[in-house]
Amino acid sequence: MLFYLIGGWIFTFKFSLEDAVKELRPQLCYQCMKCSSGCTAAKVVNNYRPHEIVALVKAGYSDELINSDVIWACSVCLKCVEYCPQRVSPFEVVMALRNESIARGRVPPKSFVEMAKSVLKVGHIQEPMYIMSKDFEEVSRMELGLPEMPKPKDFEKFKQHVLLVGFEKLKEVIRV
Amino acid sequence: MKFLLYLGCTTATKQYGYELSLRATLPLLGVELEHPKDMNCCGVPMKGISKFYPYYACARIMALAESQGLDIIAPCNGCHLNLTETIYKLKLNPLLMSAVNELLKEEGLKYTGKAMVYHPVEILHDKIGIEKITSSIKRKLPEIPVSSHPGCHLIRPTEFPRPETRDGPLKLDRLIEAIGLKARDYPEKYECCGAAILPYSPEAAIKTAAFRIKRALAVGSKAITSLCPYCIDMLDGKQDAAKTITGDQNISIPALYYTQLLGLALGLDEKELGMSLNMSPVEVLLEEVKV
Amino acid sequence: MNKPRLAIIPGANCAGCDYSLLDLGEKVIEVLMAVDIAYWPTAADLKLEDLEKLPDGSIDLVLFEGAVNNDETEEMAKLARRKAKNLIAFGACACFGGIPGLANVASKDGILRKAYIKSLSTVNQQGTIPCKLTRLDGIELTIPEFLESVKSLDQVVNVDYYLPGCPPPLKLVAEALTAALSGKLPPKGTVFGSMKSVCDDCKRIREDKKITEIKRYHQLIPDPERCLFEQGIICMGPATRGGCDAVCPTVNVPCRGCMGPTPGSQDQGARMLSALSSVIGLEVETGVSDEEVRKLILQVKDPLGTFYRYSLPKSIMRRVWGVRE
Amino acid sequence: MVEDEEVRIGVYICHCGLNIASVVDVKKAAEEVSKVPNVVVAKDYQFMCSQPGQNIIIEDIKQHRLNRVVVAACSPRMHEPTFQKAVERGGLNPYLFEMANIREHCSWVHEKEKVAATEKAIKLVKAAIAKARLLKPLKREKVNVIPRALVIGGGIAGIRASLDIANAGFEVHLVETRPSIGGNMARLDKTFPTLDCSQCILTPLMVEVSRHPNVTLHTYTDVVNIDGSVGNFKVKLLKKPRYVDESKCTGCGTCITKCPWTAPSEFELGLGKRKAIYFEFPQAVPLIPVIDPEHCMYFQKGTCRACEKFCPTKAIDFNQKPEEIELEVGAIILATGYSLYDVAKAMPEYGYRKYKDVITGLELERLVSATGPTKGHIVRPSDGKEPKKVAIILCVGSRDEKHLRFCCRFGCVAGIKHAYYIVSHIPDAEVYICYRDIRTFGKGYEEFYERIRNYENIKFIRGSPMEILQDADGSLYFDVFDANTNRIVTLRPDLVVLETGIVPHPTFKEVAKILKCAVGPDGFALELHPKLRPTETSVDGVFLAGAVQGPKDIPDTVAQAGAAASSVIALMSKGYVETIPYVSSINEDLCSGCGICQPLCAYDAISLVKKEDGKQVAKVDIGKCKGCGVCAAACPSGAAQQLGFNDEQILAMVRTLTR
Repeated sequence: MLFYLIGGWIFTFKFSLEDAVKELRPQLCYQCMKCSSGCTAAKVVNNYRPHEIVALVKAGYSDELINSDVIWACSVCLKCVEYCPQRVSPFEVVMALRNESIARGRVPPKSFVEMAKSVLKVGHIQEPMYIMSKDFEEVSRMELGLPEMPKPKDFEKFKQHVLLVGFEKLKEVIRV
Repeated sequence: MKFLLYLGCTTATKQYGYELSLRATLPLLGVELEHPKDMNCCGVPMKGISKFYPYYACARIMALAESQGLDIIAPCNGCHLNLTETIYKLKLNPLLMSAVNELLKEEGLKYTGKAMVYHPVEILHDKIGIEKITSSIKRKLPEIPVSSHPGCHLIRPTEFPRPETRDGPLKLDRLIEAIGLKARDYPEKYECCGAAILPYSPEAAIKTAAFRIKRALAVGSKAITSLCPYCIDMLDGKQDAAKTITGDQNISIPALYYTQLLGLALGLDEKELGMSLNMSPVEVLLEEVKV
Repeated sequence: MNKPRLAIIPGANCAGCDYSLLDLGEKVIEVLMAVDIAYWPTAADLKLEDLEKLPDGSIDLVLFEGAVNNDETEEMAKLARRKAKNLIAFGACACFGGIPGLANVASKDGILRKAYIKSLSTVNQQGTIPCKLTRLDGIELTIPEFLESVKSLDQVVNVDYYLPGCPPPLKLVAEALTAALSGKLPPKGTVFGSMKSVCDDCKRIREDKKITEIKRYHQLIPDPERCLFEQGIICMGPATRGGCDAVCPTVNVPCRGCMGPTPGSQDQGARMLSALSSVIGLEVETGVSDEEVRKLILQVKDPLGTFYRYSLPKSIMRRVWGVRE
Repeated sequence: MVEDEEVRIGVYICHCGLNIASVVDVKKAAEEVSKVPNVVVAKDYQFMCSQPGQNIIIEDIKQHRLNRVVVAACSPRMHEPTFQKAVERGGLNPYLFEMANIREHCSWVHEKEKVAATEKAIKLVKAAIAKARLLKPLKREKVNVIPRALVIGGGIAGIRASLDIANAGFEVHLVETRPSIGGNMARLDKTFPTLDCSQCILTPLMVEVSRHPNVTLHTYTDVVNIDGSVGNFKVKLLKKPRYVDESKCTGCGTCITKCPWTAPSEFELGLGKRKAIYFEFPQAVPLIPVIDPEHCMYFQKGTCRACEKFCPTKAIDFNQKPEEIELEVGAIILATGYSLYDVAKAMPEYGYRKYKDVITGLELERLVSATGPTKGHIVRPSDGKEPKKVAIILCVGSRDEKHLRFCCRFGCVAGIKHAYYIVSHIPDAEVYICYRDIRTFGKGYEEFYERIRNYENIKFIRGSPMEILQDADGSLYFDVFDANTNRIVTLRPDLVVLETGIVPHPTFKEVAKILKCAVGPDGFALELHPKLRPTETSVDGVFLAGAVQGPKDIPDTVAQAGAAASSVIALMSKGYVETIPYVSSINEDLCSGCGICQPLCAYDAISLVKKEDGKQVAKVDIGKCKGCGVCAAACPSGAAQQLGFNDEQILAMVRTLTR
């Protein structure tokens, strides 16, 4: 739940899974399998089936998904968004499930944690790296003559806001 | 034409070749790039963690551009989509707009919807134009078949205005032909490179990239080009890994940024274009191009 | 003393109606010669006591100008009714509430606070608001108190005739005065003006009413021959009583509705709104998304001031209390 | 006149058995309303609609000299006509009657609040009384019906409807935009589920309709304009030039064999070729060729004239001009049919038109047809080889929020039939049907499905592919998730058949615009009631037959054509129609001719006319007016009023209810 103060009014945004998913109307899905037929991730990740995820949400088995890692397999290619004949958009359903899983204090796969940590540390998903060139030379931005990577100026404020818009729960879990 | 260069995370932290070639080529075509002092991540990979973080992050980026009175070039497909989506959704939803601005106010920023966002493909094709490019190049590159990989987010979703559509010829293909190369279609060019599966399962992601490379090789392409740091990261940087995982030693194709090819046509040195940072066998292509 | 007695009594008005009388030009002298002025604060040096002294029903013709907005104007309206043989609601404000009637969008408190405390140019740290009775150095001062809502004259007292317009068109003023002075007044309740709408007077060519975009007056130079409404400018002509000779549309200015609703309609603004909603861009009604409809609606800037500029107190919409200040 | 009389109202409150009386205190209600001014008598009765109930009204009218009647009972939709007739029998104008609905609007919805329901019922009755006071007598008018019908569209629906009307003894004009009648059904090879030869059952009807003495055939003709209203439509047709004199041509076909120029055939959907002078198809009716000026060398370059030279009857006439035909008809049947959804443009992911070996179901019908471009051999359009592996994809564009929301109603069975075509022509072929749901609802369809399921080489895959791709060697491939086996299958078919969705034929849009008849959100014609009045349109005297109303298979199309024809016959046998009295009327003293109402009228009933003084006013054609009230709502000056529902009457009701 989030509070915003706008012109003296307090607005409350509740992000419960039910609300998020209702908007996406998974109940309209008639299981045409188009999403699973074209899904990038489904072809390489064995148990990732967008139509099945929508069906499970529709049938009320969201908890199963929230507690499993499979929802983090989506490749964000947006093909299901584009071609779903009922505008259900399995991608958005998966994102809502991911959000809910974070809200319930579950830890996402390690790489996501790393990225989130980095956002809270430098404002980006990772810090500038040393890159190995073809000649086995390690180069950095500076050595290539590139200007320094910009960071949020008022970092404390930025971090505070990031936590406010949804990283709060994650912070407790990953203990930054 | 002056734009604020919003690099995003991938380009700025490891895909230095893209940044170098952008900074080298665009000014030659009359585009001035301003380097921002203050920037943050656009939030694409964080969408799963919080629905609202990308709105805040993108609104912050747009507000920063607005405070400088500039439009943004976002060279990353993901950033470009997320920024466009945020602009679109904030304009539709005044409540969201005011909520986001309430946060920005504390940082002395405000987004009103004035600043716009462009992808390099739009800048090159729509703003600069094919004609200007053909007249500016120093030498035409030989007619080598090259496949373009526009990347998912450049064409999808059609819900928001996207730079490319799969209905007609791609702008990227026209740009390839503009510098003398031959655009070669391959069946999976509208597919995903698999970058976003990387955090979940690197193996699955690399397999996906390997599929694409194999298809491009099958139609006889001599190189793959794109304007997305994620796509090139997968198609260029992961070729060795793909060989190991799939056991197919034939996976080897030069993969590089279109701006790097453009730079060659504009007579720039390969070093300036950061081509030594490409992991794929670009030297094979370079040799053919130089002849 | 055989001359008919005439009184002109002001309510909440801007005195524009008075000027319209003077627009009679030299004829005004004839009129003045023909009548005995009983009260006309703008032009004659007569006091209120003079009027009060006259017996009830002794004034042949009373023109009441302006809306009724405070207890003083309410008192004046009642006085006018008592003294008058024939009472004419003179001008748009007296007839329908007029411009002062737009105050009805806010509450009395809201208006006072806005005017005396919250407006940007006001410095009023104590937050003083005018009130009926003030004691100052032992002296009691009274000022009129605002009514909760602004009313038209006929919402306070019975009215015999209506002469709308802002200001009333000269032609109709002359018609009314001539009728009154010659004793040939029409049946009570008559509205001076035409039975048809302004469009009947308007000479512009009307072809096909299909509006896809509403334009504000500064956004285009209208074609002087064609109907303004068809060009996308909201012209209140179709919903407004004629009789003014369509002077505004004739000089390329859209009608703003000062003559009030036509005889066949109950509510001028609602009529215009339904007419507009019928012709605007919704030709193919299916397939127009809510978003597109919203966009169309948002094109109308200041809907209240457009559709109810002169007739808010008389509209069938009742005011809502305690809305935004 | 009633207006001068004192208003004397009789109020009758119905118990409706216990439907009303168990909730509303009817005795109290009757007592309450009897106190209302002008109410002379107020009664309650068990069943007002019964004969004794109606007799109470009739007798009271005489006894109490009533001149207005109010009945509080069920919905006016149910019994208003009943009571209006009773009032008429009592000697009053039937429109001096008003009904208050205290069943649906009160007792049925307030079962548990009896006291409040009684109060509400009283209010509703009082409102009806308030309106009744202001009622004025209205009258209906009779309009004669011209005993001649126009049928637009010469497909199976149009042919069937024309024959039915003609057989009843009325004159019919059948208009078809193509050079031959026959429509889409003529393209089919076989019809499911019986696998009858489509041509064999259609051509006899085509010949019959062309020879019927009561039918006039207008082929290669467009409808340009339709004016007037039910009973009296004035129709303007435009006959396109064939450049062949119909009276001289014998249909020998010599011109066609001699013509040296070719073009893609429209009838064969571009799969085959035709000459520049051509028959639409070999069994065309009428069997008269047409010259296509776009591909004819004489029209393009001024030379050739081979057809003219060889024609034995000298029927070629290069100087033919478009010909206007004017008709007066009493009723119209729309049978414009359907065309396929433009999948090439709307769904590029399936690669139709981009890849040669992706075809539509209708194209397969032509490939299978013995008279088709391949003489009945199923071959791949790309290389002319026999396909050994065929994928049939159902629901292409249909049941899709982004394309067509509705089910095309024949795609499933057509797909099954197409699978049968393939295995019967190429016994060793493998067929994959990718389906979402198989809908075999028609008579005998499920049995047909069962029969096809028996084939070992026809495999059903439950799942839709997202896209079809072409490999480097030109072969097609796609992935499809099969829910039955729960795995992703990669198919490499030689031929892909898309069972596409359908849309109304483009001519319908123009005809609908001319007629101003209602069009549904899906673009098909909107019927008056989906269940009870499926053949009628919003325009009186215009009826629907076949796929113009919505997707249909052949049995349904023929059934509806028969229904539409019988509606037309009923109208013409009666000989006249009565107009509804609740029409709009314009008070000319108030109308200033602003013209807002005119473009709004959905039935084209309002026109602007100039009066003697040069001022324009609106005028209502009561023959066309349906009493929808849009003009009355839009009229900014209150000049337009709907008779029987004018502002005064409605506001009197509102005032009573809000008091």
